[in-house]
Amino acid sequence: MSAETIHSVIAGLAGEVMEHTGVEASHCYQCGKCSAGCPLSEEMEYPPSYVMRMLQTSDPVLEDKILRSFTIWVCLTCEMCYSRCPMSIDIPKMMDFLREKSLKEGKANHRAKHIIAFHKSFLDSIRITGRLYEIGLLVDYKSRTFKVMQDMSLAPKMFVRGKLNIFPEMIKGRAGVSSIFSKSNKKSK
Amino acid sequence: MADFEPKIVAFVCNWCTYAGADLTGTSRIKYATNVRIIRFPCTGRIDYMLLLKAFDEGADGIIVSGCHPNDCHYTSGNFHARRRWIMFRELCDFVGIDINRVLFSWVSAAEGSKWADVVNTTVTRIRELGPYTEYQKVAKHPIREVTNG
Amino acid sequence: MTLGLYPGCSLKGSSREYTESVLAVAQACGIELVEIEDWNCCGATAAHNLNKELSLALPARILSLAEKQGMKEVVVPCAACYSRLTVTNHELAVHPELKQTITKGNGLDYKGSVEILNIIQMLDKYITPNLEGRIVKPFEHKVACYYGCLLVRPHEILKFDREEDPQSMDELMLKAGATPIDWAFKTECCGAGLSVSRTSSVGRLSGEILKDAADRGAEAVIVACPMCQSNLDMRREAINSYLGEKIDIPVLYVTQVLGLALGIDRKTLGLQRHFVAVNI
Amino acid sequence: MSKIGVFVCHCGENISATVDCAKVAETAAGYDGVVYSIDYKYMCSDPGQSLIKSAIIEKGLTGVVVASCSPRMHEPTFRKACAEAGLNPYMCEMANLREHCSWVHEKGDATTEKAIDLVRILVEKVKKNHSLNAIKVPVTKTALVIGGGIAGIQASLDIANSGHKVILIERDPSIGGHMSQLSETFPTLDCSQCILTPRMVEVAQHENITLYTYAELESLEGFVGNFKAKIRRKSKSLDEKICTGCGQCTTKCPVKKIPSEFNEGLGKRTAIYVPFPQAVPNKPVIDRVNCTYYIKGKCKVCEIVCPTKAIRFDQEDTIVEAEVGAIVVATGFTVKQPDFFPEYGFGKYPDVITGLQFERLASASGPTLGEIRRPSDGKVPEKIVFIACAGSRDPAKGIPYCSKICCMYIAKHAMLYQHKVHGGKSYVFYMDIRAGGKMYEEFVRRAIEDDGVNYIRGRVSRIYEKNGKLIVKGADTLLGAMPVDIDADMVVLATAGIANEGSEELAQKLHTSYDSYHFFSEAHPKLKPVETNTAGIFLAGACQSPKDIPESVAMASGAAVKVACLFSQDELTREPLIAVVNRQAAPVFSSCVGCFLCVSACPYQAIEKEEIKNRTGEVIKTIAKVNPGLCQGCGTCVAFCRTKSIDIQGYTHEEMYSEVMALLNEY
Ligand SMILES: Cc1cc2nc3c(=O)[nH]c(=O)nc-3n(C[C@H](O)[C@H](O)[C@H](O)COP(=O)(O)OP(=O)(O)OC[C@H]3O[C@@H](n4cnc5c(N)ncnc54)[C@H](O)[C@@H]3O)c2cc1C
Ligand SMILES: Cc1cc2nc3c(=O)[nH]c(=O)nc-3n(C[C@H](O)[C@H](O)[C@H](O)COP(=O)(O)OP(=O)(O)OC[C@H]3O[C@@H](n4cnc5c(N)ncnc54)[C@H](O)[C@@H]3O)c2cc1C
Ligand code: SF4
Ligand code: SF4
Ligand code: SF4
Ligand code: SF4
Ligand code: SF4
Ligand code: SF4
Ligand code: SF4
Ligand code: SF4
Repeated sequence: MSAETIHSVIAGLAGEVMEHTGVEASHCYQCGKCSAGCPLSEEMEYPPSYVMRMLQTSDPVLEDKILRSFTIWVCLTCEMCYSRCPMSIDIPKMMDFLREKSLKEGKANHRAKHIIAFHKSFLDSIRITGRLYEIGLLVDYKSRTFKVMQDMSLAPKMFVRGKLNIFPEMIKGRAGVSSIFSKSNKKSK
Repeated sequence: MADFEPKIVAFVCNWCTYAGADLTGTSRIKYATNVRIIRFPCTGRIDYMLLLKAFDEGADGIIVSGCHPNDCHYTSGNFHARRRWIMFRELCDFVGIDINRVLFSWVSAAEGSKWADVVNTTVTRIRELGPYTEYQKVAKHPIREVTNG
Repeated sequence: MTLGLYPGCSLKGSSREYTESVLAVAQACGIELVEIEDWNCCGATAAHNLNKELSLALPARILSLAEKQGMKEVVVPCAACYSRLTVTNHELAVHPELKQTITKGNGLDYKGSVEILNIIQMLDKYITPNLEGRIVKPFEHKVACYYGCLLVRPHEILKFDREEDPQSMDELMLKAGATPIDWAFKTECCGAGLSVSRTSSVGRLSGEILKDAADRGAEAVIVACPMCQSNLDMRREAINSYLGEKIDIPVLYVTQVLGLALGIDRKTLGLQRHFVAVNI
Repeated sequence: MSKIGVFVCHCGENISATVDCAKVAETAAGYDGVVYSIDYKYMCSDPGQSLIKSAIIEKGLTGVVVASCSPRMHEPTFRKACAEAGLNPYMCEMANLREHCSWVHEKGDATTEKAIDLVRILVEKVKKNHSLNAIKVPVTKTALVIGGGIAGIQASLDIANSGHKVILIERDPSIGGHMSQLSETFPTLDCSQCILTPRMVEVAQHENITLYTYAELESLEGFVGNFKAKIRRKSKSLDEKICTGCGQCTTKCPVKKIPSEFNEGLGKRTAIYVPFPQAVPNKPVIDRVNCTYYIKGKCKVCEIVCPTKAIRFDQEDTIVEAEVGAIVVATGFTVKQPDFFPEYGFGKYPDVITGLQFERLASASGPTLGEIRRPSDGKVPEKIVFIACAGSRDPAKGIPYCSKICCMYIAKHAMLYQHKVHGGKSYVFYMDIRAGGKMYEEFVRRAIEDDGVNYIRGRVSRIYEKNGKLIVKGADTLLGAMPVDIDADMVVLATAGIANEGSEELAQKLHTSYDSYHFFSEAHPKLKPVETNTAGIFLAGACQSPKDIPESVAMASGAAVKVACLFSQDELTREPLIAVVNRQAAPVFSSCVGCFLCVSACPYQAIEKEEIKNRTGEVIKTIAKVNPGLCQGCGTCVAFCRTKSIDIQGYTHEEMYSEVMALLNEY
C-alpha cells in the first residue's frame, strides 16, 4: 500500500499526524521506553507513550484532550524518546505538529500560557529586528505574562558581565525576514 | 454482446491455485463455467509463448495464478514468474495485445472463494471487452522473432 | 584557512564569552572565521514549537546567505543553532517539494551546498591535528563533559558521535590535558527551552546534572552550547535552592579550556563574564 | 498409433447431478485415438478399477484418462491400477470433473460442455505422454550431524540407535552447546548438567557415532543420498590417543588469565584447557592465540609435565573426507553481546550482565559455585532487575522478532534469585509475558505469586551507575506510563537470541537458504519444519530460530526420523517429473547453446555444465545437464531456456501445447 492509501484509512488526529509528519501512531506498541526516558514526563499529565495510545483510539474526546494538554507544551523536543524508541517513532516531530494545531484551534492549555508567551515574544523579537534582542524579549515577555519580578535579579548581573546589549542589533534584510514571517503565518492559519 | 461466452484459459500451479480451485469445489462455491484450467508444476514453468499460443488459438482471456510471494513450493519459482510477467507486459505492449485480457493473481490452497472471485471478475471483464479477434490480425509473424531475439 | 561562522543570537548577547573564546582559539591556530553577513536568528525552539514552516524558513535564509557569500563550510558553535541548521539542510535535501515552498516561496535561492560543522567537528578537523607541542598549560583538572541534547540527537540526521555516551568532547579534553570523568548525564536534557518560562523544571533537570558531576569529583563542567552554559551557570542560584545545597563548579566552554591550555589569557577567553566564578 | 481409454465417473451423484456423464463418454469415444470410452458410478471402487485394468489388457490401451475427481485425490490410485495392468503409470491422466466442474457449476449444457473440454485436453496430453520410470539413486547410509548442542546430540543418538552411522562434528573442544552452560532448566528446575552429561557420554561411547570435536565443515558436494563432505579437524596440539586427560598440563600452564568462554567471561582459563570439568571428550586443546609458546617460541611447560608425552606443538589441521547420505544441521544460536545496548551501559558496567552470564552465576559449577554474587565486587545483590526483550522486538536495533525463550528464563532467573537470596528484591521489566507451553504460564505465575517477583510492564530507557548502584529508569505503562526508578545492585539483560556466527557461510556451503536474520530456513513453516529446500539436509534446534530445550529435542528427533526414512531404502525413488536437457545425434549433440541461463534460474543448483568430448578427449561443446538427484521439477529453467533445449518430464512443451490446442479447438 502506498503512503497515500494508508493515511486515508487512518481516522482522525492520528491520520492528520501521519499526513503532516509521517509519524504513524499505529506503529507504537506501548513499550513505554519513551515515557521512561523523557526528562519531563513527570510534569506531563500524559507521558509520551500515553499520548501515542490516545491517538491510537481515534476517540475524538481523547484527541481533544491531547490538544488541550499541558504535555505538548512541556515537551522540550530533546529527542530522547525518538533516539531510543524501538519503533523509531519521531515523537518530537509529532509534538511540534500538535502544538501548532492546538494553538491554531485555540486549545492551548492555560498552564502553558507562559511558555507560549515566551515563544511568541521570542519570535516577535526576530520578526522586528531579524535577531534576538534579549532585553526586548524579557520586557515583552514580562508584559505578556505580568511576571515582572522573575529574572529581574539576573538582568543587572548580566549587564555587568557584558552579557546584555542595550540596543537591538538590526539586520539589513529585516524586510525579508518579516515577509518570511507573514508568509508562514498565513500558511499556518 | 450479452450472449457472448468468452473462452478463458487458466494457467495455474499445482501446489497453490490448483489446490485452491479444488477447495472452491469442496466448498461448493459456484462460478462461471467459462474457465478451463491447465495444471503446471509451478508458475515458474509457465512460458509466455504458451500464453501467446492460447491467444493465437482463439482464447479471449487468460488467468495466470500461483502461490503467494514467499509461499512458492519451489522457493522462488513465482518470483521468476513475476519477473517474466513484467517482460510479458512489455512484449504485449509491443505487439499490441491488450494487457487487460491477462489476469495475474495469487491464490493459495486455502483461498477457495478467492478463486471463484478471480474467475468471475475475469469473465465479467472479458465479457465487456468482447471477443478477441485483434490478436489474429497483429499476430502470426512478428512475435516469434521478437521473443527469440 | 578561512571558514564561515554563524554565531547566532546567544553568542552575540548572553554568551559573548563563547564567541570570544572561539575566535581566540581559531586565531591562535591560524584559522579565520568570517561571519555570515546580515544573518538572522534561526528561530530556535520557539519557531518549531509554534510554526513548522517558519522553523525551516528562518534557517533557510541563513543557509542561502552563506551559499551566496561563497562559504562551503560554516561553523555553528551554538548547539541549538547547529541542530536547526542541520535539520533544515537535511529536510530541504530530502524533500524537494518542501524545498521549493521554503526557498522559492520566500524569495530565497539555495542549492544545498553548505556544510555545517559544530564546534567539536571544527576543532577536530582543523585544530586538534596541529596541537603537537602547542599545549603550554595543560588543563590538569577533572572535567565532566556535558553534551546536552541537541549536539548528538537525532543521530539519523546529525550523524555526529554516538547518541549514548558520546566521546568526542572527552577526547578533546584529554588532548587539552584534562581528565574527563565517566558520568551519567552527558546527554540528559538541561531544560534550556523552558529556561525563562518554567524555571522550576530547569532547577530539577539542571540540578540532577550538576549534582552528578559534583558527586563524581568533577572540577568543571565542559559544554559546547550557550543554552547549556547559561542554564547551568546563570541559573545556579535557582538550581542550588532546588537542590538545597551549594554546588560551585564552574561551567566552561570547550574553547575556553582549549584556549587556556594554549596559553591564551583568561580575559581574552571571557572567563570574567561567568556567574559562577572560575577559580581553577 | 495411440489407443486411449476414457473412464468417466459419476461419483454417485456428485458429478452426474450436473454433468451428463454418458454424453461426455460418448463424445470422447469419437476422438481420434480413443478406442474405449465408458461411464461408471464409482471409478475408484474395486469394480471401477477392475474396469480400467481389464480394458488396458483387453484393448491394449496405450493411455488412460480418468475423468473423475481431483488428481490430488486419486491420481496415485489410478496410476497404481494402470501399473498393475502393465501400463506405464505416467500414461494415466485425470480430468477433474468434480472439484473443477460439477461442484462449482449448475446443471446445464455449459457444464457438460466444460466437462467434455476437460476430457479432450487430457486425451490430447496423454497422446503425447512418454513412459517414465521412477528415478533411483543410491543412498550412503551415514549421516553427518553438524553441531553438538543438545539438538545435535539428540539427533545423533536417535540416528545411531536406528542402526545407522553418524559423524558428529562440533566446532568447540567439547560437545554440549548452550545447555551445558545452564544452571537449572524451566519449567521443572532440574539441573541442566545432570540431564545432559549422560547423553554426552553416550555419544562418545556409541559404536555408531564418530565424534570430531574442534572440527568444522570445510566443503560439501553432491546431493541427497550421495554427499561428499570435507571436514577440517583443527589441530588440538596434542595426540588425543595418548592423552589420558590427567590434567597435569592445565594445572601447570602459566597463562592463567584468559576469560573463559564457557563461563561467559566470568571466570578464567589457561592456554591449554578443557572448557569445563564434564567436557566430552575430556581432553585438553591448546589455544594457540594465547599460548606463550606459539606467541614467543618459549614455554613448553605442558610438554614437560605431561606424563604421557602427548603434546604435539607442530601438529597441523587435518582434512577428513566423508561420504554421507544425509545431513542434520544443529549449529544452534548465540546471544547478542556488548555495545548493542549503550543506553544500558552494557560492557561498561560490570554488573550489567546477560542472561547467559546469570546462568553461570547460578550454576553450581560456575565461578561463584552457584551463589549469586555480582561480578564487580562479589557482593550479593539485594536488589536485582531483569530486563526482557533486550534487543529483541526492537526494529530500531534490527531485531524485530521475539526471541521466544527469554520470558521463561527470566522467570526462572528471578525465581532462582529469590530462592538463593533470602530477603532479596527482584524486578522484571517486560512488555508481554510469552509463556505458551506445558506448565509454562503456571511457572511464571509461581514466580510472581509464590516467590514475590515484581513484574513491571514497561521498557527500560536507561541505566546509569550512581554511588555503587545501578539506577534503572523505567516506566509502568499500566499506571499511565508513570516513571519508575530502581536503584539496583545488578541488572540482567535478556539479550536477543541471534543466529550463530558463521551460519551464513555454512548455509552457503550447504546450498540451503537462510532467512534475513541468518537463521536456517525450513522448507515449509508448518508442514516441513525440519526439512530444508535441499533434499537430504535437515534442521534441528535453535539454528532455525531461537527455541527452548524441549522444542530443540523434538525437532532433533524429527530430523532423525527423516534421516532414518531416507536410510530405510537402499535406493531412493523419486517421481521422474524432472527436467532434462535434450540430446541429439552428433555433430549437434544438443540444441542447448550453453548460455546457462537455466543455471542461474534454478533455485536448487540442480543444473551443471557438461563437457562433450570427441574421441581424442577434446571438448567440442559445453551444454547444460540436470542432476536428477537435485532437480525438484519446478520447471523454472524450462521457461528460461530460449532454445527450448531443456524440458520437464510430465509437463513437456509438446504436452502443454497440445493441451492448449485441444482446449481451444473442438473437433
Ligand atoms: C540464558 C539462557 C537460559 C536458557 N534456559 C533454558 C531453560 O531453562 N530451559 C530450556 O528449555 N531452554 C533454555 N534455554 C534455551 C537452550 O539453551 C536452547 O534451547 C538450546 O541450547 C538449543 O540447543 P541447540 O543444540 O539447538 O543449540 P546450541 O546449544 O547453541 O548448540 C549448538 C552447538 O553447535 C556448535 N556449532 C555452532 N556452529 C558450528 C559449526 N559451524 N560447526 C560445528 N559446530 C558448530 C556450537 O559450538 C554448539 O556446541 C536457555 C537459553 C539461554 C540463552
Ligand atoms: C481456532 C484455532 C485456530 C488455529 N489456527 C492455527 C494456525 O493458524 N496455524 C497453526 O499452525 N495452528 C493453528 N491451530 C492449531 C492447530 O489446529 C493444531 O496445532 C493442530 O490441529 C494439531 O494437530 P493434531 O494432529 O495434534 O491434533 P488434532 O488436529 O486435534 O487431531 C487429532 C485427531 O485425533 C482424533 N482422535 C481423538 N481421539 C481419538 C481416539 N481416542 N481414537 C482415535 N482418534 C482420535 C481426532 O478425531 C482428530 O482427528 C489453530 C487451532 C485452533 C483451535
Ligand atoms: S518508545 Fe516508541 S514504541 Fe515505545 S511507547 Fe514510546 S513511542 Fe511507543
Ligand atoms: S522530545 Fe519531548 S517527549 Fe520526547 S523525551 Fe524529550 S521532552 Fe520528552
Ligand atoms: S474416482 Fe473420484 S469422482 Fe470417482 S467415485 Fe471416486 S472419489 Fe468420486
Ligand atoms: S598432561 Fe598430557 S595426558 Fe595429561 S591431560 Fe595434559 S596432554 Fe593429556
Ligand atoms: S606451551 Fe602454551 S599451553 Fe603449554 S604450558 Fe606453555 S603457555 Fe600453556
Ligand atoms: S520471549 Fe519474552 S522477553 Fe524474549 S523477546 Fe519474546 S517477549 Fe521479549
Ligand atoms: S538448456 Fe537452455 S538455458 Fe540452459 S544452457 Fe542450454 S540453451 Fe541455455
Ligand atoms: S526443473 Fe527446477 S529444479 Fe529442476 S533443473 Fe529446472 S529449475 Fe532446477
